Amino acid sequence: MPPSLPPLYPITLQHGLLLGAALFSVGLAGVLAKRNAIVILMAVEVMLNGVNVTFVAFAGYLQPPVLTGQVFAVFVIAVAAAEAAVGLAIIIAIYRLRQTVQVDKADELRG
Amino acid sequence: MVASFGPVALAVAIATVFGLLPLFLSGIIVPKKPDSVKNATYECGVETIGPTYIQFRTPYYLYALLFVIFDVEAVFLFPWAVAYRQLGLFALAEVAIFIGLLLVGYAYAWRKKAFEWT
Amino acid sequence: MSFLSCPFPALVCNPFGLARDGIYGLLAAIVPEPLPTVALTVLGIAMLIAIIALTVMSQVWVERRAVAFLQERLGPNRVGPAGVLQSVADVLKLLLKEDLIPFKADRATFVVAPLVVLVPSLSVWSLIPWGPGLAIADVNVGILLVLAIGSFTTLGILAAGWASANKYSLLGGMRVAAQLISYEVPLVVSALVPVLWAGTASLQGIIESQATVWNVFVLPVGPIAFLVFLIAGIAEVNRSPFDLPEAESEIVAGFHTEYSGMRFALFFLAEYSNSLAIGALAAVLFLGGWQGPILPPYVWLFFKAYAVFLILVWIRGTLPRLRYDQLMHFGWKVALPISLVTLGATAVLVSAVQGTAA
Amino acid sequence: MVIPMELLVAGGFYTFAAAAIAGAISLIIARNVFHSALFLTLTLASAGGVFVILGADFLAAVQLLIYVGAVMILILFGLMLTPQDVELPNLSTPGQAISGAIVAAAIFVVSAATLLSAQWSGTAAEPSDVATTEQIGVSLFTTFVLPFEIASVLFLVAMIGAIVIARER
Repeated sequence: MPPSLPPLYPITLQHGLLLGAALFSVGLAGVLAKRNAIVILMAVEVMLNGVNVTFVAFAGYLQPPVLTGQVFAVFVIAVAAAEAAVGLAIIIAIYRLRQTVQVDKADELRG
Repeated sequence: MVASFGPVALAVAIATVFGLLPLFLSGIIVPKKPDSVKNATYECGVETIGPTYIQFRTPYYLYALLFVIFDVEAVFLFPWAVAYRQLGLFALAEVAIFIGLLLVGYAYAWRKKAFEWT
Repeated sequence: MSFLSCPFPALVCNPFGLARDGIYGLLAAIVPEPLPTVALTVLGIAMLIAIIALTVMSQVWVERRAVAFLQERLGPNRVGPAGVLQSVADVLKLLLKEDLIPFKADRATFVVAPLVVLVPSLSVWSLIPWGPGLAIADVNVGILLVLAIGSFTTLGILAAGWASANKYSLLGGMRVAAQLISYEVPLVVSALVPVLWAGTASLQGIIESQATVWNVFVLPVGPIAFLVFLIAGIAEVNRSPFDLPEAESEIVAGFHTEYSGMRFALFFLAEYSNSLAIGALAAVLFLGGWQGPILPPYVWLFFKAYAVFLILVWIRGTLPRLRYDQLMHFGWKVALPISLVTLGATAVLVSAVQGTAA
Repeated sequence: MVIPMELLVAGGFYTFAAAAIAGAISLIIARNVFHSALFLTLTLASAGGVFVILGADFLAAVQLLIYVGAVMILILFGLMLTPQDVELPNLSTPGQAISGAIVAAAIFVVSAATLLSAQWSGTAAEPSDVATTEQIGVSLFTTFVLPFEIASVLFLVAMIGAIVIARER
């Protein structure tokens, strides 16, 4: 069956999944195109949000309703918080050594 | 869901309008006479010395880091608190382990003087 | 429900509910759903915001007079009888004052930041229940959403400090942010105590769970949780003795040094609205919300919220400002452990008193 | 004319979805790192709005509380601690930026085509509309006990690790 856009409303599962895919792709573009490590971290957060939207969409439309997707999303958010904490700590440590957070200048990790 | 959350979104929209309205109103009536002295950065009347965006010290980051971890922990406790009566003492033990592990990190942060402002 | 004990005619006890039903009936006859509901919600929110704005003007006057009384000064007493019109004069003055944006400032962020602080401080009021079935929004994760909306304030303040391109503003913004996050954990954890006791996160549910005993009187955990909540709440709204971020003796006026005119007024409005909201939240979580004898429910809630605000004023007039290291020390090493222990004790208490599944 | 409830729901969804994507794209385009962070806030908050429409009330509040209230603060603090690069242009070389955009666009096209052409059996026409907090609590402490406890170990490791890495020696 050829792909066809869902009708404008009501909001269906496909709408949620499309949004998730779009956020994931935009975040990916950010990860690939930026060189400031903190902005790359932000773009990763956008990607994780795309994944979360997908999880939540599946949880919302599943019949009979199961909330596993939402529980997963809670874990994703929690792990993302821990990831941001450690990631920024590493970035700050690199900055202290190199006075820069541009990834293409900080690729030599020999102290 | 939308029926109960919708009013909150409406409130955000109306509060934004309420904030913009006086700005717009005063934008019409207030005098606009900018000059280089008046619109200079105010630091006790002395011109700014050096770059404004100074580097902050690491203790600020350590507070933010500990806050994020404890905030996530508190958020995990909300579903537990709501469902506690269904879950019973087994869940209390699970939460005790959960918080206990975090308290190990808390004790470590305390010992490493992450809470000290020096 | 104690609402039923209101001995006056329904017009006094529940005017907002009656007006709502009346207007809804009128609109529903003319236009189809969901238009009447939407129109009514918009009307309710606009009225609520107007009431809050007027209350803030009264708060400013009350605070200045009360602190002056505590410190044996006169306070504002020139504009109107006993200075009651002082706030009106202040608003007019701010409305007419030139709105400066420093040349070095980041214009877009500078302009947006006051709104990021103001909008959440007004929006949280849509979740506060004023009586049985009388809230703009009754959300089943109410308390969580209130705290979530409140957390935008930190961002707005940090953005204001950064956009001003002023070292004092930046430092003030960072100090506020560090202070707010340090006290947010005790605040959230002590707010969990009523949630655990009620078994729901809905604000109405929490109020209804206090029909017989207010949470603050649930011994031994109630008073401790209330005290931690109140202290963390004072720190969250940057009031003395936790007003380090704008300690004029140290860093000029903190994050809003560069703000003038109406933009400054928005920060000011947000600060007082937040102070009252902390009072309303304390009332909902610990002081029985809108419940009380004889008087109508909305009067009770307003009275309790204002009473808590007066306690904040009293504290401000009495205590000296803390040092920054003392402030952080207290938040992390005292308030946080106490709130966690209180929560654990509450869980045991709930099992013992109300019984659990296993 | 009758305005059905679904139209309001759809309007909300499209508003939040457009805001989320616009924020994400602006995050990449913005020259100033601080502006990027503010655009990220817009994306995260709008995603919270989408969660509400998709029937995840608890998760929407968590999204605002943890992402906007905590992770964003952490990121801004990170920016304040690395001030030299705030105003520097941080887009990669044109070649790398364009190829990155092409890769991302290709991934979007492929995944969109897949999810649009797939037959999603066993799904409802409308998102569920029930309170989720209690159910999440029950499944978190029965089915997902092990991940829950492992999460606390992860937090412990993250906390200790980040303190060790970030502390000035």
